[in-house]
Amino acid sequence: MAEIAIKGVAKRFGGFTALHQVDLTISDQEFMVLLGASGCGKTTLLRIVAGLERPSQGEVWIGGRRVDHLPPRERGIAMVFQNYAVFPHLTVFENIAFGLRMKKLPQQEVERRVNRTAELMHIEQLLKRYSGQLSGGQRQRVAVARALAMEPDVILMDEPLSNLDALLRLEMRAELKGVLAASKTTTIYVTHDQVEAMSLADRIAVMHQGRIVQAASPVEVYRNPAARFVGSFIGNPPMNFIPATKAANGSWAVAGLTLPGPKSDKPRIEFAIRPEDVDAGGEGLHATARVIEPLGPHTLVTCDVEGSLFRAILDSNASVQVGDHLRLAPKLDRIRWFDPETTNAL
Amino acid sequence: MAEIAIKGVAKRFGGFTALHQVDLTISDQEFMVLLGASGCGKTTLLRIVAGLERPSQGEVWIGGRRVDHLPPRERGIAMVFQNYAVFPHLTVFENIAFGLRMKKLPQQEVERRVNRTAELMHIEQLLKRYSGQLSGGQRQRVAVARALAMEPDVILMDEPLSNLDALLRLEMRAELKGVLAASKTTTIYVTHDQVEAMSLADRIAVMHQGRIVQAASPVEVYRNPAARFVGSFIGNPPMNFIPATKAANGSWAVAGLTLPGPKSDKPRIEFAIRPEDVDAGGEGLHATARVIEPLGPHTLVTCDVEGSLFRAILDSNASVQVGDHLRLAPKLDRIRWFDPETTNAL
Amino acid sequence: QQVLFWSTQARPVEETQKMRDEVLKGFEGAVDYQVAEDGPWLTRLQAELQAGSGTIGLLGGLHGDFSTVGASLVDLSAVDVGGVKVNEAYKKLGMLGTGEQKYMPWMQATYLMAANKQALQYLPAGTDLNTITYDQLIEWSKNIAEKTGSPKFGFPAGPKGLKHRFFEGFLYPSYTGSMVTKFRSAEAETAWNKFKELWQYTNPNSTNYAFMQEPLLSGEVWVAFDHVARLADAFNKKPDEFVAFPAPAGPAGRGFMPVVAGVAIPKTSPDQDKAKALVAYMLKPETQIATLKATNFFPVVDVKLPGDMPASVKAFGPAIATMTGAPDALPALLPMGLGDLGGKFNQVYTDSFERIVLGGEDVHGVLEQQAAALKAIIDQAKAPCWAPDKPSTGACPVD
Amino acid sequence: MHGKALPYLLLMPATLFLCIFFLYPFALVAFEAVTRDGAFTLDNFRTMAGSWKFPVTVRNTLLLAAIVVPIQLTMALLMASVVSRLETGRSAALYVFAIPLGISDLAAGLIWLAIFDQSGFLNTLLSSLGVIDRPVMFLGYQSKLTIFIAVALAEIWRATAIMMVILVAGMGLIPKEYYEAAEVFGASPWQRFLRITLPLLRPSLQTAIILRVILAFEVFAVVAALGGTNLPVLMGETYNWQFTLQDRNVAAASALLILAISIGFTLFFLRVLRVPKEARI
Amino acid sequence: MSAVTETPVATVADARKAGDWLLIATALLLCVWVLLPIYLLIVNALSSPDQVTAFPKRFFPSFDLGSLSFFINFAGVARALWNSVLVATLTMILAIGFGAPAGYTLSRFDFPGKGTFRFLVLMTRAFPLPLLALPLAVMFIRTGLDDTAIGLALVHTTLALPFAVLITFSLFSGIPVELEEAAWTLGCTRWQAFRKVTLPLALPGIAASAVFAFTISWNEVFAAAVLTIENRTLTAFLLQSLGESPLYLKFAGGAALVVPALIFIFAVRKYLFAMWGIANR
Ligand SMILES: Nc1ncnc2c1ncn2[C@@H]1O[C@H](COP(=O)(O)OP(=O)(O)OP(=O)(O)O)[C@@H](O)[C@H]1O
Ligand SMILES: Nc1ncnc2c1ncn2[C@@H]1O[C@H](COP(=O)(O)OP(=O)(O)OP(=O)(O)O)[C@@H](O)[C@H]1O
Ligand SMILES: [Mg+2]
Ligand SMILES: [Mg+2]
Repeated sequence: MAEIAIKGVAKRFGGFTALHQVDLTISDQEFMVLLGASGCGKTTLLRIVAGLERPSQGEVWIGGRRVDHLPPRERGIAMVFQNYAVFPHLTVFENIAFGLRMKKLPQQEVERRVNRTAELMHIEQLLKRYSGQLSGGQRQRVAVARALAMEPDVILMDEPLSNLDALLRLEMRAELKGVLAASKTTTIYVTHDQVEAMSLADRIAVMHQGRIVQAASPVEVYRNPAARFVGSFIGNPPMNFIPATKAANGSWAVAGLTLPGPKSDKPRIEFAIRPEDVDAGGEGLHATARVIEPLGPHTLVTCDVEGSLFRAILDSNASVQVGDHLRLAPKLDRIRWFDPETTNAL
Repeated sequence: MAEIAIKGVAKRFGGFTALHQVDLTISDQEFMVLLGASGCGKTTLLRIVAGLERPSQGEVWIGGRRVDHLPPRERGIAMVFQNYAVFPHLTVFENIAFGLRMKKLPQQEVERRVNRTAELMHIEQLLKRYSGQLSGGQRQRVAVARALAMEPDVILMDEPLSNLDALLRLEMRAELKGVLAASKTTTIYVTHDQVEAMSLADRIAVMHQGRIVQAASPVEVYRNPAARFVGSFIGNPPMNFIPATKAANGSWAVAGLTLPGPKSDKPRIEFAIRPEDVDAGGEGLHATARVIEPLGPHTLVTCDVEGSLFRAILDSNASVQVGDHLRLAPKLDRIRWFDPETTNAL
Repeated sequence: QQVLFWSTQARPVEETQKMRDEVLKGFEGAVDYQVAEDGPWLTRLQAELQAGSGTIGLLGGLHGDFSTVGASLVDLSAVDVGGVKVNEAYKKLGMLGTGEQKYMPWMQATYLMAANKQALQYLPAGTDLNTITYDQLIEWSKNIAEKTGSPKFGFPAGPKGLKHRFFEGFLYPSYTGSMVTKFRSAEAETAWNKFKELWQYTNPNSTNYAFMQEPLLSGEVWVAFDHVARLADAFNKKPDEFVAFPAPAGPAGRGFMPVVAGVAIPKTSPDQDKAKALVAYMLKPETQIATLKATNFFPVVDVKLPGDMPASVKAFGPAIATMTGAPDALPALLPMGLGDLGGKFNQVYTDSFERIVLGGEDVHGVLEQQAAALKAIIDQAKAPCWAPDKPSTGACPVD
Repeated sequence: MHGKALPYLLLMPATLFLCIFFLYPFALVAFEAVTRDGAFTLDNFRTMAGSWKFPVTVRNTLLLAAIVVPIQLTMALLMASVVSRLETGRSAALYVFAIPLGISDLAAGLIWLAIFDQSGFLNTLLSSLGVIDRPVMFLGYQSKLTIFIAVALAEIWRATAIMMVILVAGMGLIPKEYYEAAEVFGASPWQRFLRITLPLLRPSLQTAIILRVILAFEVFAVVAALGGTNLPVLMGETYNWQFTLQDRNVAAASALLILAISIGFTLFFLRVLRVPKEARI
Repeated sequence: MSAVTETPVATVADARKAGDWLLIATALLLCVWVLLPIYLLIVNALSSPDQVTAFPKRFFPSFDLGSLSFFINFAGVARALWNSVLVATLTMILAIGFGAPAGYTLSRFDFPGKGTFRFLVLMTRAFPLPLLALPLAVMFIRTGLDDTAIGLALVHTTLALPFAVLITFSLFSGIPVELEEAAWTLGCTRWQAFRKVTLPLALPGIAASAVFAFTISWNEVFAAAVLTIENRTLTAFLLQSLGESPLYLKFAGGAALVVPALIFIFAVRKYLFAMWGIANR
């Protein structure tokens, strides 16, 4: 049982507030991914959970115990640091074995676990090297292996795969998911890779400027962003936003189209759609193609819609030229609406 | 004029050979992306170009001058380090200004450049902080800003955006491309993000175990991998490979299909296709769906084709269930063939 | 151009200061009086001699300090002392066994006993301080130790203490009538055993004492033996509390040894004439009296001491007179003709002390071994005997 | 880059300096050690070793070093840890701990003499506490043990600061992240000290220990002040040979012995505390 | 919140507090250990001669300035003080100037002869200086360096140089090469990179070796006594004659020497911490 509850946690560094009142509960064995812009407070939050930083206020509970004042080693956690923190004076083997030795496991068990996790991370041939003799990605994998070998109740990973190539990353991701599920570990995982987030997460918590804006399942976050920020942040390229003006009650004018929408008193709200949720041709938004980027199977077309930037992912077959005038038809069930003032979904 | 020529460069660390005979020419103002698995030697190659490491053999030329024996500062380069190397005793401002002060630029010019690059990297509000007070992504941006502010002839970037969130990354990427093009800088850029590679690169050099396997335009590398490794490494998910047996001269049997292919004496070669280059339905490879992963607009279906793993990216509309039997029709013009022994393209 | 007076004497800061302010002020040319410990003193001198040029104008030191560098000293026999009569015995010592006046006697001192008046009540019956013997001293110390509960005899056995002179010039002559020849005689063994006996009633802190005036003042020690200059402070500070008296007598007599300090001019002296003038100045009666006041070293020339002397001088004068004039007086001379082996000669006595008294080794055995060392030194130096040993032809024998 | 020449160029000033001001005079002295009256001989060493004090001297010196240095190391580490952990008053504490640096061995000997002397502060304190009724002689020749303890205390007091400052500077350079990682992986403060601080501090430890050990073989002034001749040490004997006995040859031999012992220990610590090249930060 | 969960939180908070108290208590204890003897020295220095040798003693000074003023009024004290400061400062500059490049070289380069150099440097410190004084003095007299501040500083530098080399070596070893490399790619020469990046980070170490150099020179007596006559340093001036002086003067002299050194350490103490908290990230 290692449920994590973060209750009203805030963190100030001098005058700067890195976290405002964060509340988040991660159920036992859940895989929670933290997403957010650079500098939004992800690492800070992890460090607070780990006990490396004291919250300025609020409480942290792990497995039903209040742990605010416990030192990290008594919290039953392991952590992968954003900058690895691989011990320079120890070999890879000893780095991975570090936590196990602290637990005073028998040598045999230590070796077994080290070998297993090293294999998992594809660093079994590096066990005798020192950190100075490793490449960035190799160092990162050592950091991950070190945390996995602990088989902790809770594992905190801060961008653990950021320095790996796509292929390895894909593999590691699958392995991680498998291992963590098998060992019933509760996980908080920071990543900036949305594919990774989507494919790993049970839930995604989106952070913005020290606040958690939405915490929900990947599909929910993707499809139903709770706030404009979530939509703009998640999805690559992100959601498109176009101002909409009231046409009638529950009906809004958007870039030459009139679309059914929420009932609201406001004269102007925001229309939002994901780039892949438009089709070229037919009844659609009036757009002028500005930049065409082939992305393999698809083509990313950046257009100008009523003076705002609008990105559409079109099938590569649709041969679009820069300067072309396009009609981009939104899929109706994928349209979202936001309040421009509160920036919340309507 | 800052053409970079790497001629027969090799690097050994004790008994370990990190680079074997690398030859690569990067034309003036070209944006070259280095791609390769973790530990394949990318950083080592950059460090040799920068002059931080001496090649065990071979020559490095920059702008028509042989520079092997020149110290880094006489090579007209700037570099972004994989783990940032932001000076801990200087503020962000002074970090960015560091190189400019070395050049003895007037204070006004220093401020102008620092402010400009800081803005570009969205760190203008952090100028007074020390590196210890920055988040990982912020530190990384300082490292990039520091190199950009130098306006060097050649810039070497080692995974400069790896710790940034997708949105910022997208933005930075665009800004980088713009700035570097405007300043006519020759760039070598290491990344593990293929989208980044594709969208930034004039040419991509794919490295594998200390060798350059292919150096060509992004589309070429994607569409026409010169070796099996390139196909398997590039593309996310990567290319699929299925053994093909000779059916007739120039015609090969692949998982129940007979396809036209190269003329070869070999009895068995390899059929390869990218996941997005198959369509569900019709005349196709016999496959059984094993894992279904929704990826927003598309669905990644991992199947079993004749006992090998096969990934297909299908339209989300095609509603596939685990265990379904599928026919996956390859787009004929996208099929590639590899020699299983040399692993080179046929 | 002032004359640099490089000296091992009058090192305690107050004395140094007095030397400068009171003794040397009167010299026509300026004098820079600098003191140094023996190590730096000698090192500096040797360096100047080796380099062949120097800044030291005049050297001040004990007899022993000069013995190493005798060859590099200017002959002072021609110095015009202006009719002052200098002690002839000391002048002879100053020739260091050569025909030249290597150093000129400058001042003299000796060792005395001092006692806190509180100690007098424990004096064994029938003991006169002026004729005290070693046995009486032992008994007295024993009395004090037993009555007060702590040993209160003091002896400067610290690293900077002058203990070797006590054995050479006091203990040995008093018991054996000899310093060298009877080094391992039965009488010598008796002497050491007596001393061991005395040591039982000696303040154990003695091995840390360089000079006795402080333990006397602090009351740690009630009865002490030391160099007069190193007792003076006690008398000057508390004139009414202490008495001074002669060194004790043994079966062979009342052995005592003078200490002679001299001045010499190294061959590298930058201005020898001026230095010689300073030598003459040092021997002037007024200077000698000023020196006595400053350092508690007595004149080496015939002078009449005025009445305004410090308490220490007033106390020491009669005691010294009593000692030297005693019927059983047995003066011992400073070692002569040893050259640079003087240090090793002293070490023989100190080592014997440390081994026998501190280390508790067998007296006979130690003396056998040390005698061999002593013989080696004497033989190497080919030094003939000096008082109280009878003159010898060739190296002084160690029986 | 000046390539291979650069390191030599950088070492040039120090090397030249040491050659002129150390190596040249040293060679002259060393020559004296192995000659007598111009002829090569080992007599000087024999004379030195033959002196009855010699075994005691060597024993005392080694024993003193063996007891003082480990205690100092421990205390220096303790001080450095305290200093690096303190949040308020850190610089005041550092200053206080560093104070003995400014105190010469002569002065340190004096200070401790004032404490241990028969009329010293320790006796006053003990008697006012009623532990003793008359002053105890701590430094008498019979109480070699208390002399030894007093000398050891004085040495510890005086020379711990040297190690402490080196270690403090070294600790300041250990990145915090390693402590955090160790903490997360279950290391208690003590284990962090053992497994992170100590190994990462190795270069500084090496320096501190070597310098301290070398200096420990040269103790003299403090010993002389507190123990007189009751605790003869090598350096004191060297002095004795040189200045009291005026035998420069034997003194030189004795100095060479100190050098040899120091070199032996130095090599030992260089080996034991070596940081493999690849394991450096 | 239930009482059940409240308790452990409280105990842990207590434990932490206890840890803090332990830290503070340790710090205080160590401070007392260092300061008490100095305090006693000051008590003695400020007491009248009688009180210095009295038993039982008082633990508070009587503020009798007699002994101290004896020194202060010594002719030439001011000049000797100036000489001391001059020599110590020169020593500091020379030791760091020669030592730091050597320390840097040892930490950054691998080259043949490295071991030999390190060894030579250590040897310097392991050989008793008093024996070297004679050849040095001869050399100085011949070259005219005799009795000059710079001459003495040169000798003191031989004493301080090993410290400077070894301390800077261990400190430079703790600074990641990568930071320097970054500086090179930003247009620095090796020297500039050293000055702008490594040096500021190594400042505590440099400060440490500067303190050593200073105090070594400040407290050195023997060479000072042999090599200076007109230009005596305070130490030679005072300590030379302290050996046979009465205790109360010894203490006063000791205090007169200690105080300037304390002021110096106080002045540089902040450099010992210069980069703390910034460098350790
Ligand atoms: N000092 C060294 N000693 C031994 N091997 C080394 C050393 N430095 C690097 N290597 C090895 O050389 C290979 C190439 O390293 P390099 O840092 O160039 O990899 P990379 O391509 O940058 O990898 P990554 O993407 O993980 O950063 C790696 O396998 C690494 O382990
Ligand atoms: N010691 C500090 N002093 C002041 N500000 C700090 C300090 N540490 C972090 N911050 C600020 O707090 C904010 C949150 O930092 P944090 O490291 O949690 O970001 P992050 O979400 O992990 O970002 P990234 O993805 O770039 O690593 C940042 O804006 C950072 O600048
Ligand atoms: Mg972070
Ligand atoms: Mg790399």
